Amino acid sequence: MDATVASTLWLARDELQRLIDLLWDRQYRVIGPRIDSGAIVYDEVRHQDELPVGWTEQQEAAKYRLVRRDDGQRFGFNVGPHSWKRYLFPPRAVVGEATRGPQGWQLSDHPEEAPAYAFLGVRACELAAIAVQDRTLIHDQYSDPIYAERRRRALIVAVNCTQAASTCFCTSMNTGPRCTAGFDLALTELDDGYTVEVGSDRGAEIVAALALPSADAGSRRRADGRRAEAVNQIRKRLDTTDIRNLLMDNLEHPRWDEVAERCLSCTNCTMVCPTCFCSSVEEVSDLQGDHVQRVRQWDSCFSGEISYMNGSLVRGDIRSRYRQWLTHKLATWFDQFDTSGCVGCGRCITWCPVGIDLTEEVAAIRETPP
Amino acid sequence: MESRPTLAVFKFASCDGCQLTLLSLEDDLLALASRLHVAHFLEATSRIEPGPYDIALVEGSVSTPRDIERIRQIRRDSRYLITIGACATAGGIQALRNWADSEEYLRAVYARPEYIETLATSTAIADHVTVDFELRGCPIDKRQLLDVIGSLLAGRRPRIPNHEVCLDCKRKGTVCVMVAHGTPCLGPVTHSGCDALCPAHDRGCYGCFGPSRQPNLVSLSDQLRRDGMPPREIVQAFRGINAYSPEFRGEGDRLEAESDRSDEADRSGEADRSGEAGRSGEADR
Amino acid sequence: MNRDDLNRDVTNADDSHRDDVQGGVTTRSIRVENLTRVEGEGGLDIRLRSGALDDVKLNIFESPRFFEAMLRGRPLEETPDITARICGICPVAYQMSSVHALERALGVDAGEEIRRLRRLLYCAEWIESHALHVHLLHAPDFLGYPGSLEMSRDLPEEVTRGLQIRKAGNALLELIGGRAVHPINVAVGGFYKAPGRETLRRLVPDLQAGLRLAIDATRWVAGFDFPDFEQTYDTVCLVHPDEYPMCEGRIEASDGLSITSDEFESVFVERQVEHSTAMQSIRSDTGATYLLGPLARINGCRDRLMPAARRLADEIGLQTPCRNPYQMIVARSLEIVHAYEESLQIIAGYHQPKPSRVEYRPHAAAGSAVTEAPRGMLYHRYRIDEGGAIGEANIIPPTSQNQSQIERDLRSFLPGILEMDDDELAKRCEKLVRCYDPCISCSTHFLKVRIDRGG
Amino acid sequence: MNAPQSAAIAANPWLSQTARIERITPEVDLVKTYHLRFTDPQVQANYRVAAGQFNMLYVPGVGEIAIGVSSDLQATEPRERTWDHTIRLAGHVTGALSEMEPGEVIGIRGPYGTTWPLDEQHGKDVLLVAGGTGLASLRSALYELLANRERYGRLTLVYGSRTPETLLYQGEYAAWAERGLKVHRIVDQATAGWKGQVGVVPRLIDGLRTLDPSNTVMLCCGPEVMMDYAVRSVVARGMREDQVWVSLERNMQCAVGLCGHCLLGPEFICRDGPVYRFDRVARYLKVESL
Ligand SMILES: Cc1cc2nc3c(=O)[nH]c(=O)nc-3n(C[C@H](O)[C@H](O)[C@H](O)COP(=O)(O)OP(=O)(O)OC[C@H]3O[C@@H](n4cnc5c(N)ncnc54)[C@H](O)[C@@H]3O)c2cc1C
Ligand code: SF4
Ligand code: SF4
Ligand code: SF4
Repeated sequence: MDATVASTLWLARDELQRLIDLLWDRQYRVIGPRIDSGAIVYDEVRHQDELPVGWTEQQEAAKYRLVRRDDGQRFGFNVGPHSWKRYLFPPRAVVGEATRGPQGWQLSDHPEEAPAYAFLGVRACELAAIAVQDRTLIHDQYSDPIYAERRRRALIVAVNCTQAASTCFCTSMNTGPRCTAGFDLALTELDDGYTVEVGSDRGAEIVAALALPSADAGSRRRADGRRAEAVNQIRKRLDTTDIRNLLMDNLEHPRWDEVAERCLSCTNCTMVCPTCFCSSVEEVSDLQGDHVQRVRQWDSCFSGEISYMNGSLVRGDIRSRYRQWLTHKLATWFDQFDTSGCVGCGRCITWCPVGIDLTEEVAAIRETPP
Repeated sequence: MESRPTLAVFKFASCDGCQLTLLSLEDDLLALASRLHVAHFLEATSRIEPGPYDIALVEGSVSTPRDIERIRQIRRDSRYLITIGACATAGGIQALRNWADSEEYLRAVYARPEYIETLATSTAIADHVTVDFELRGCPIDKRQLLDVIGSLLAGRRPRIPNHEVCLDCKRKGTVCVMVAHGTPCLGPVTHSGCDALCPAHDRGCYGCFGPSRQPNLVSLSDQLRRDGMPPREIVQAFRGINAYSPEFRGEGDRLEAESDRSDEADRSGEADRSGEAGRSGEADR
Repeated sequence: MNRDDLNRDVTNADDSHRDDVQGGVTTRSIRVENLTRVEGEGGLDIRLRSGALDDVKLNIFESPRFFEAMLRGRPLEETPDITARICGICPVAYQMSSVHALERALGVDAGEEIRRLRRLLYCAEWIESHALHVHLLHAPDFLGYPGSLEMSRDLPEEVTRGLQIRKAGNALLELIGGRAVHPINVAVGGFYKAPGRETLRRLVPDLQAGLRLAIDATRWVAGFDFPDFEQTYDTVCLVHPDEYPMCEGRIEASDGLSITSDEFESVFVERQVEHSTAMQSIRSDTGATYLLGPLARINGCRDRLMPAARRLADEIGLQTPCRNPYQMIVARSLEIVHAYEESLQIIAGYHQPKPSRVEYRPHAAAGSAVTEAPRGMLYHRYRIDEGGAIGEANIIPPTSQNQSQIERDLRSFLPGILEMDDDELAKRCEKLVRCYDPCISCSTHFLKVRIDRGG
Repeated sequence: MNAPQSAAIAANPWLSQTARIERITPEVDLVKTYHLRFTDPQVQANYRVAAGQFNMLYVPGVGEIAIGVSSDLQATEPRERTWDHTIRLAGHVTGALSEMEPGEVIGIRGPYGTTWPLDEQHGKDVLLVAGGTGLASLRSALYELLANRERYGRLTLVYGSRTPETLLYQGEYAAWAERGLKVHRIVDQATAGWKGQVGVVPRLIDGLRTLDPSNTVMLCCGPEVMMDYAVRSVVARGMREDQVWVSLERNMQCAVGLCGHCLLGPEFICRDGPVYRFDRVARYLKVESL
């Protein structure tokens, strides 16, 4: 059939491999969910069997466990410790080079041949996260060139959630669980196959190449049912009413002291968060010092060094760092980028080694105005 | 006289691993040797020159009365004194003796303890003389060592990141062993430098780079306890390679005192309820 | 004389002599500081009375580190991490002896794949440790340089080759162990995470290049000028029917002794001597010293070297049993070649062990093991208590076993060179000691040569 | 196609130009002015900067730092001009710079940030308040005011420093005064020969006799505490916070709003600042460790 944006097609269960093959054939590096070291991470996928077939995860604050499902779903889980940020905004990238010559220093950028990624299995909250990063890293005047180019080339095959983890709160953030925009294709997994929604011309072109039939009404209904299950399972809430002012009016709330007693300032929450974007540049030179690379690495408002100035730290204690993180994420992000910095994926809750839950922190501040 | 800065390497109680790192610079070793004049490095050369030295790298901990004299002399002889490794910066694994009866220790190891002259303690170099820079690790990291030497050669104070192991771990994309496997890990309170090796090998960090800049040890202990680790084992986790660093020492001692108190309470509780049946000994473990 | 004087001596020999006349016998003391280019620091004490050799002692002024005591009460899983810290040059050896002894105690069989991966890791350490000694520490003795950094000015290619040989070994150590010094990947039962097959294969080109360099370097080393100095040795090493000795086998001596590690302590006794904090070993049955290390292994197991190493041994005309300690550098070089070859062989047939470590249930038990550290047989024995903590540990490193042998060599060496001046004499003694690649770090602190010359 | 497009995607914001150190003027102890010229004549000719903006100066292998431009931008044609940076030795990068000689090449990118709002102040009295090296960031503004002297009312500089010896640009004060700027100085610690005031900057402000609160604007640069007290002083004299501009400082890695280092509440100081009308940032400056 002639697929156009917004049409819904059908991909039989084992045809997924054809999609994967086609993407590789078109020189995409296909990245998708795989099991590694006891978690579902994002890595190269060449074969549909490498996906976490029949696995799911149990998540709660400071706890993540893989568990078996009783069916053969490939996408029967939510989000793991990785996010696509790892690929679009790599944790380590060379942003410039300097070489000492007879005329003194020669400076050059280090243009990368941006890889063309095809992301397989992007969730609704992750689509939202990518949209947030578009705003934080691409601007009219200055953009992150690495992000921008990788992003431009990336193809996105989203997957609708059919279940929710106890840490998910996308419904509070209006980011999910349904994939509504920002994808080239969006799948909903059923036992015998996938309904495929087309989100872009690029997506349409791919389904055309695969010659997918359109999805029948029954499959569509079943897909609706599956997606509704995800909505029903979401328990966690973050009350976002006037959240910007709530936080900014409570910068001296005693709750910051309490959370500082527990927070390790270990940076885990910011590393797993799909929207956090702080980075630092490190000079890496050979011993002679004649050749230098400027390496940009992920950094975090929880690292002390980030606020180093004039011999001391502006945010010298854990309290001020946690406050910086939460107020930036949930409040000042609105001032800067006209959006929340949080998409409700819940990663920071699961992967905080001491189980600090931002929704509880906000609720505590809301409950007890000073 | 040569104009290249002079380098001297000294060893105290240690395993040699950190100075070996210098010899393991491989590609950079000869380059380094051309920029520095190696004036004293027993492991590498028989040519031994008297001080003063521009840069002294000191490995090992102070554990005999003679060590104290030696380190003072080295301090007098050296412009920059850089300590390398957990032994030199925190007393090393051998600082475990600081909690033990060293007489008994001697008997455990040596058949004839009377021959051995030893301090009851193993302590960091900085406990005895002023140290210009401490490079952490058991062993130290090659790149960091190069960085330190490079900075000194350029006349700058070395600057080594002092965040937690977690930051490196997540940059690498390693799955958190604590959250995903329930494996106790000191990464959240340990100084960076190893590029988060242990979690990348599916095991918890045992703190060989010592405490990070502002470790929240109490919170980590609480979490480990919540995860089911008995307090006595947490104490031992802190009393490892960097046992005698002030931070790990403090938290280990605090927890130990706490569990001593609760054992005490348990015992008196037990006495009170001596008539009670069926109480399992499990809680004491 | 103050042995603490760190910075005074520019040469290895002390400039001052001391003449004492006591009861008609003249004792002349000459102090030589700093025996160098050995791992760790210690000293050598030579006393001459009325022109004749009176006593030779290898002095090891170690700051004791009490590893056996520290291990008591620690969970047994920590043992390989703790014992590694005994020595930064050969941590894998300590880890290997630890895990083998503990697994024997617990009745754990790690299985074939893990066994091979351990051998691979051990090969990497042999390369690293041997190449360090051959190229950076020992070769300068034969070519007249105070050290390899100085040697590199005249012989840059040879030194670079040595560094390259070592580098591939270090790369292998890092790949399997996580890092070259104090690897973090060795566990009781196996490895925390076993490297993938492809990851290991990526090293093959470097290892092949390393092998070629190691073969060249062995030819070069074999061409050194070796002093004529033949000794009789009772050599001891592990012997395995099919493989070059490493982790398994019986302990066999050249005089026919053959025992298991459980019998070790009844045959090899450790005694502490007054001048040293390290222990010395002799055989209780013969009362004699014995020799460990590369020469012992080559003498005993030359036919189990890998083919290229075996051919190379023939090509360079190595006579075995070899009784010249100066030729230990040749044995060491051949073992580098062997280790490279065996590494390539293991990688070629490698399958990632799954799981990477076998489960075990800690219980009260005891066990011992001997493995072949680069410097020779390394003995560990443990008693585990019910809770899985270490109740008792006994560790006997190769250098302390070789120590008495070194002294014996010196005793037969010295009479021939007493005519030499102190400087030269000290240098000669130091060179002989260096042949053994003594790893004083395993136990020690500060090495210096002191000569007491009578009349 | 989902990806947003932007005209600037291709440009690498990290890429610096090279500039040669033409001259180095030692100012006071630990402070020197580096007169830079781009090595590429085209870049040199096209470069434009306004008073209050800063550049990122890059010493390869050491690091990159934010430094305000302190040139007299009125003086000469851009082609001949040098871009001047007055720098206090503080640590790594500034230390490396202090070891450099004229002729050496460093990296420079910019200009970045907001400017002192001089055009909007025509007809007003302008009070410049500086502490320590902060005067460097006001120097360009000062010369611009003097060049257009007739457009402004009273021009006053209140400048405080640790000691008389560390007062910057001492050789220029006479000329400034001649051109119609009243210069008041104060030092924390007097040394021999100092006849002027001793104390802190706000004290000088309190002592200003001719402050017309309704028609004055204050431009202020110096340590945050000093600025805080300076504002309190003028507010006490009847000025409003929206008559005050301050220049703020934070660690900066990218200078273009991408790295997250310089955040102060909602502000990216590199992009939204460094020069702020005080009322915009007042509430954030009051919060400790924000
Ligand atoms: C907008 C702006 C304008 C400035 N103008 C001037 C000026 O005209 N003259 C002047 O002497 N100084 C100025 N500074 C301060 C100057 O940037 C710092 O003194 C300098 O970064 C110190 O670098 P360092 O490497 O020598 O110090 P280190 O102490 O070694 O600092 C290490 C790194 O931390 C960061 N850092 C440390 N202190 C500061 C700081 N105060 N501000 C920003 N980043 C810092 C830098 O990245 C620096 O490389 C300005 C700062 C800003 C933000
Ligand atoms: S703040 Fe937490 S829940 Fe929100 S997007 Fe980031 S990781 Fe997800
Ligand atoms: S909130 Fe949790 S994850 Fe984030 S820095 Fe604190 S302890 Fe680490
Ligand atoms: S993870 Fe921890 S124990 Fe492991 S190497 Fe790094 S600092 Fe050492």
